[in-house]
Amino acid sequence: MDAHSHAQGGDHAHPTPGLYFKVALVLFVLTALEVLAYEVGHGRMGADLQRIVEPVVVMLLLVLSAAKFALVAMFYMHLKQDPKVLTNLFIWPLLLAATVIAAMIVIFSYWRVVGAK
Amino acid sequence: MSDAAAHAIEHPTTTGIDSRKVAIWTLIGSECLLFASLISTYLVYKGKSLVGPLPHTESQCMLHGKMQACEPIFSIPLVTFGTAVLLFSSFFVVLALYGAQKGNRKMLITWLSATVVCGLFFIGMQVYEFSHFYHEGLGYTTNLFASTFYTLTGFHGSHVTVGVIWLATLLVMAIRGKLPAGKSLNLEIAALYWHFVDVVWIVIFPVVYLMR
Amino acid sequence: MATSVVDHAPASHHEPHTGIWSWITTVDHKRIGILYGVTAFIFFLLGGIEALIMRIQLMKPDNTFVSPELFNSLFTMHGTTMIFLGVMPLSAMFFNYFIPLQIGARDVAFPRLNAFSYWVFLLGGLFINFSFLINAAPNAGWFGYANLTSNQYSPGLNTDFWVLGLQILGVASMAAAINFFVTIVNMRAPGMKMLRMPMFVWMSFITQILLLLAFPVITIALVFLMMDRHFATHFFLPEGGGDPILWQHLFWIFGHPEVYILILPSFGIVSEILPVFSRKPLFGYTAMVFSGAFIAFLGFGVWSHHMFSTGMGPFADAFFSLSTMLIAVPTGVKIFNWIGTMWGGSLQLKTPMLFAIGMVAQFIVGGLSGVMHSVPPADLQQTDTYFIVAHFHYVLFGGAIFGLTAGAYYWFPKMFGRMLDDKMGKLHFWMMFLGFNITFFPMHFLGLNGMPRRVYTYPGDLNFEFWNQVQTWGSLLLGVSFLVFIYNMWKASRRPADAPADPWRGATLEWLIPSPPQEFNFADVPPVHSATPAWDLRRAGGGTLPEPQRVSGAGIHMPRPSYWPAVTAVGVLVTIGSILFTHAFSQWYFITLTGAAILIYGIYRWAYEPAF
Amino acid sequence: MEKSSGLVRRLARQAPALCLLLLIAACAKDYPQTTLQPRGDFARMVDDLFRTTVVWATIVFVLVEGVLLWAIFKFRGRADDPEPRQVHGNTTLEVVWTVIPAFILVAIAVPTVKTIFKTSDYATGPGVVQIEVIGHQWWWEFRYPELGVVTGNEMHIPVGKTVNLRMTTADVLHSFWVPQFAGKRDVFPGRYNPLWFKAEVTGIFSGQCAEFCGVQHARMGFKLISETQEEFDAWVARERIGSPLVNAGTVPADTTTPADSAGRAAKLAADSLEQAGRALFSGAGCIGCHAMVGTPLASATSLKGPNLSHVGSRQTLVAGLMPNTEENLRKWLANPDSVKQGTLMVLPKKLTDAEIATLVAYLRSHR
Repeated sequence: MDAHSHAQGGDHAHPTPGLYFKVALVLFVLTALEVLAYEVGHGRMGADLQRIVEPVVVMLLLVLSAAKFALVAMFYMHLKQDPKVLTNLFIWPLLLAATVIAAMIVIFSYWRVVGAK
Repeated sequence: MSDAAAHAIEHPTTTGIDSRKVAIWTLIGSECLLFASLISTYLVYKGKSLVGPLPHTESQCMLHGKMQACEPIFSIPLVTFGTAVLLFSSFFVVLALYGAQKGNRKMLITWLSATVVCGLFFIGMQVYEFSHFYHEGLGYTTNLFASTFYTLTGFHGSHVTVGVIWLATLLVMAIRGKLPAGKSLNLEIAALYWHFVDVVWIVIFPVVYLMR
Repeated sequence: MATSVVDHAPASHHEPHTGIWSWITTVDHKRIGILYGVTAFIFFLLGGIEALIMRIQLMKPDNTFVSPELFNSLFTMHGTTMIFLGVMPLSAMFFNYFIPLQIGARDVAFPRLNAFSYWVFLLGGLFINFSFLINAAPNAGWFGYANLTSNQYSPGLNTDFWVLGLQILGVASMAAAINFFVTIVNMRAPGMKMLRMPMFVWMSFITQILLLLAFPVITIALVFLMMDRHFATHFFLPEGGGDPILWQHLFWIFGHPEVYILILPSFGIVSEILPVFSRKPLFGYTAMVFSGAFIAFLGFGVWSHHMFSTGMGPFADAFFSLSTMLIAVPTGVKIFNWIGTMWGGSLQLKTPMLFAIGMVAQFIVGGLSGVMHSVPPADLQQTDTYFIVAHFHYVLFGGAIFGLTAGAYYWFPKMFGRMLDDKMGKLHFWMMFLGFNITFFPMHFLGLNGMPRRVYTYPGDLNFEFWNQVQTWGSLLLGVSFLVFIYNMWKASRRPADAPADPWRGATLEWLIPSPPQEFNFADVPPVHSATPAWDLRRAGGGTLPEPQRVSGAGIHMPRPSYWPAVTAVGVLVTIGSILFTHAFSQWYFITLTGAAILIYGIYRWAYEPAF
Repeated sequence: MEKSSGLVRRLARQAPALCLLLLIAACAKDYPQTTLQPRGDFARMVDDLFRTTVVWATIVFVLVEGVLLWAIFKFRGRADDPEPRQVHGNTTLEVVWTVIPAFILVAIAVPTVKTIFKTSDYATGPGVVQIEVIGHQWWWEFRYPELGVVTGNEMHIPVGKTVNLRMTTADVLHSFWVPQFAGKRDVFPGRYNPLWFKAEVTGIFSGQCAEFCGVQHARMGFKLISETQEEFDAWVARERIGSPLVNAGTVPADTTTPADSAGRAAKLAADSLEQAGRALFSGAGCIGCHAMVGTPLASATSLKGPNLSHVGSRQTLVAGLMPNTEENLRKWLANPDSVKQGTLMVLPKKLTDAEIATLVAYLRSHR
C-alpha cells in the first residue's frame, strides 16, 4: 500500500509548478490550433488550404480536444501519479459516454432516412 | 469540511486514498454520462431547427416581430477567450493546491484568488453571450438549436457556478488561516471538480462551437 | 496497516437511542437501514394494493370497477412505486445494513450523506404519492413515453408529479450510490481483497456502478421533459422539430441498466443464502463475480431491445438482438453455478433457503422468456402484451422480490435479535409461490393470444376472461401471503430478543457479532483470509464458534447524530417540487429560491458541523 | 451423476411433446386476436421463428428445472449431518455451461437475423396495395391513396395480395397490430413507418392499438377484412362515392373503378331523409370533424373524426367498441362520453331524441 503514503500528503511525486506551466502553454497552443483548424477549414485562409483541411477538420478537432483532455486529466488532475484505481473511475465512464454519443448519432441518422419515406 | 478533522481518527482506508477523494472521482465518472446525454441530444438535433438563428449559417429568423435574414450567431473570438480563461484557471488552481500542500499560504491565496476571478470571468462571458444571443433573436425556445445549446452550456455554466462558490468558500477559509497543509485535501477535491468542469468545456468548445 | 480499528481516541458521546428525534438525527447505517426497510415495505404494500385493484377490474370483460383514468393512474403508479419506492429502497435497506457488516466496517464512508439519501427518498416518495390526494396521480405510464406526456395530451399536474418525483428520488439514489461505492472500495476489513468480498457485496458494488452511470441519463431526460412541459421547449415535440423517439432512447439507456439495478442485489442475496444452507461454498466464485460484471456491462448495450416495434431498421434490430442474446450466457452461468452450489451439499430447507430456491426456479422462466423477446420479429408480436408483463414479473417478482424476501428471513435475526417462525415462513413461501405462479404464468397465454398491456378493460368476444379470472384469484392469494409475513414479524416482535449471533452457520463477518449488532459493529475486526471468514474461524474452532459477547464501546469513536441531512433533504424537495407551481403562480420562483436557500444553508451547516 | 443424467435424457425426450401441450392448452379456446394462428405471410414467418425459440426454451426449462428439483430432493440434509465435501468449482464444467448456451443462442440468432432483414422496410412491386394508416386518439384512419378511399376502423384488403402500409399518427404514439397478419409497428408524428403483409384466407380479423396512448387506449380496436378481389373491388367502388380524396381532387373521379356515382347522387338528392339528415349533419356541427357524402369538406388532409360516408356498412362502431346496430348508434349519439369515457367526440350541441333518430337513420342509410 505505498499508494497510501503519497496520497496522504507526501507530494514528492507530484509535478512542479514548472511542469504545470509547460502544460498550460501546450494547452494554450492546442486551443489556438483548434481555432486555426476551424478558420482554415471554413475558408477563412484561402480556398487552397480549405480544400486540404476541410475533409479532416472534424477529425482534427476531436484529436486536438482529446489531447487537451488527456493533458488536464493526467497532469492537473494528477492521474499520472495517483493510484490506478482513480484512473479507472474516470476512464470507463468516459468510454461509455463516448460510445453512447456515437451510438445515438448512428441510430438517429438511420431513423431519419426510413422515416422520410 | 470538518470531515478532515475526523480523518485523523478514522482507520486507514483500503486503497490508501481518502474516501472523499474516491467520492469526487466517482461523482466525476457519473457526470460523464450526464454530459454525454446533453451532448448526444445537441448532436442528434443538429441541423433540425425549423427556424433561425443558427450557429454557423445564415437563416431566416423572427426578429423584431418579423421574419428576416439572420447572420450566424456564434462569435468564435469571444468564446475562444472564455475557453482560454477557463484553461488558465485550471493552471492557477493546481498552483494554489501546490501552495496549500507546501503550506505556502501566500501562494495558496494568490492563485486561488486568480482561479475564482477566472471562474467569475467565464460566467460573465457566458452571461454576456447568452444575452447577446437573446437580443439577436435566439430565445430559449426559439428553435431546437437554442434549447439544446442553452441546456448543454447552461448545465456546464451551473457547474462552473457551483465550482466558483466552492472555491470562494475555500478562499475565505484560506484567508482566515483555516486551510493548513494538513487540510489541503479540501482544496484538492474542489480542484478535481474544477478540472472536470474544465475538461467538459474542452469537449464542448470544439464539438459545439467549432464543428459546423 | 493496523488490523485493529480500536483507536486511542477520546471517549465519544453515545446518544440515547430512543424517541423520534433519535431516528431523525441518526447517522447509524443500521438504523437508516431499518428506516429504509420500513418505509419501502409500506410503499411496497401500497403498490401491491394498486395491483390488486387492477386485477379486480380485469376480472371480467367491460368491467366498471374503476374508471379508465383511475386505471391508468394505477398501472403508472404501480410500476413507479414498485421500482423506485419498493424494490430499490428494499435493496437499499440491505445495502445499508449489511454492506458495512459484511466488509467489517464501522459504518458507511459518509454516514450523514447516508441519512440525507434516506430523507430525500422518503420525501420524494411522499411527494409522488401525494398526487393521489389531489386527484392528480401520474397516468402516462412509468415509462412516460413522449409525446403523450406533453402539455397538450397530458394537461394537469399528473405528469409533473411523476417528472419531479422521479427527479427527487434520483438525488437520493445518486447520493446513496456514491456512498456505497466508496464504502466498498475503501472501507473493507484488512485482508478482504476484492475477490474475497461476499457475493452480496459484489453484486451491490456492481449495482452502485449501474446506478452511477444510468441515473444521470434519466436526470437529463426528465430535465428535457420538464422544460417541454413548463418552459415551452420542443425537445420531444414534433411541432418544433423535436422527436419523441429521443425520449425512448434516453429512457431506456437508463431503463435497461435499471432492470439490473433491481435484480442484482437479489442475485447477491441468493448467492449468500445458497452456500450457507447447502453448507458448501459458492460454486465458481470468480465466475459468479465476472458474470455479474459482464451482465452489467452488456446491460448498457441493449437498451433498444425495448424499441424493436419502433422500426429502427434491420441493422439496429440485429445489433440489439444479438447483444441481448449474449446476456443469456452470463445469466446462465449464474443459474448453473447456483445449482452447482446445491449439488452435493447438505441442504437445510429453512425458509430463507426455500425463497432462494424459488427465486432461482422462477428466474429461469423469466430468463427464457427474455431470450424469446431478444428475437425482434417475435418481439413484434410479444411487446406491449401480457406476455411481457409475465416476463418481467417473473424477473422482478419471481426474481427480485423472492430474493429480497429470502434476505429478509435470512437477516431478520441479525437485524432484530429475534427469529422469525420457520413454519409460518414456509406457509408464507408456499402461498407466495403458488399465488405468484397462478397470477403470472397465465399471462403468457393471454399475451400470445393477443391481450395488450395497459388496457383498463377488454371486450368479451376476445375470450380473455377465463385466464384473467384465474389470475385475479392468484393475486389475492399472493396478497394474503404477505399478511402471513406481517403476522410473522409481529409475532416475532412480541418475543424476547434472544436470537443467537449465528443461527444459520453463516459464512460472512456479520455472523461473528451479537444480534442485533452494537452501534460500532465490530470492536475488533477479525483478519480475513478467504471469502468465508466465519467458516474459517468455525473450522479453526473445531466446528463451533463461541457466542460473541456484548462489549463496552468506550473509546470507540462513532459519528455524531445530525439533523442537517434532513434539513438539506427538505431543501431538495422544495427546490425541485417548486416547479409544480409554474403554471399556477407567476412568482413560483420564490419557492424555488426558498428551497435553494434551505439547501445551501443545510449544506454549509452540514459541512462545518463536526462529524464526530 | 449417472442416475441423474438418465432422468435428464428422459425429460429431454419429452420436451417437444410438453411444449406442444402448452401451446394446445393456450389455443384450446378460440382467441380472435391470437398470435399463434397466423393467417398472413409476415405473421407466419414470425410464428416459425417463435416456435423455434419455444422448443429451445422448453428444452432448457425442463433440463434446468429438472436438475434443480433433482438436487433439492437428492441432497436434502439434516442439521446434524457431517459437513459435505467443500467443492469450490470445476473449470471444465463451467466452460461447458458457458459454451453450450452460446451454441443454442447461435442456433436462434441465425434465423432471427435472416427474418429481421426479410420483415423490414416497405413492400414494393406491381400489384401491391398501398394503404396509409393514421392513428388518432382513439381510432384508426385508413387511406388508399391510389384508389381514392378514406375509411376508419375497418381495413379491407384483397386476399392473396401484398398490402403495403405507410403509417403515421395525427397525435401521440400508437401501435398498429393485427396479430394474425403481422407484428406491431409503432407510429410516430411527423414520420412514416413501414409494414406489409399478405392475407392467406378471407375473413374478419381483430386488431388493436398496442402502444399506450391515453385514457381510451383500451378502446382503440379495429377490424381487418380480408376478402376476394371481386368483393374488394366492389367495396372500393362504393367507398369512392363521396370520398374526401375524390372530392378534393387528390384522386380523379373515375379512373380506376367505374361507379354509378352520378346516378346515385341524383337519387340521394331527391330523398327526404337524405335532405333532413344532411341538414342536421351540417347544422349540428358533425361536419366540423367528419366527412360525409354530399357535404362540403373542411379539409381533405386532416380529418378529426372518421369519414362517415359509408358508416352504415361497417361491422362495428366506435373503434371496434360495439356492433353496428341502430340501438348502439343511438346510445353513442345521445352521450358519447357515457359510452367511451374521455372520448374526443363531443357534440357541439345537445341533440333531441327526434334529431338523434333522424341522424341515426340518415347515417345507417349510407352503406
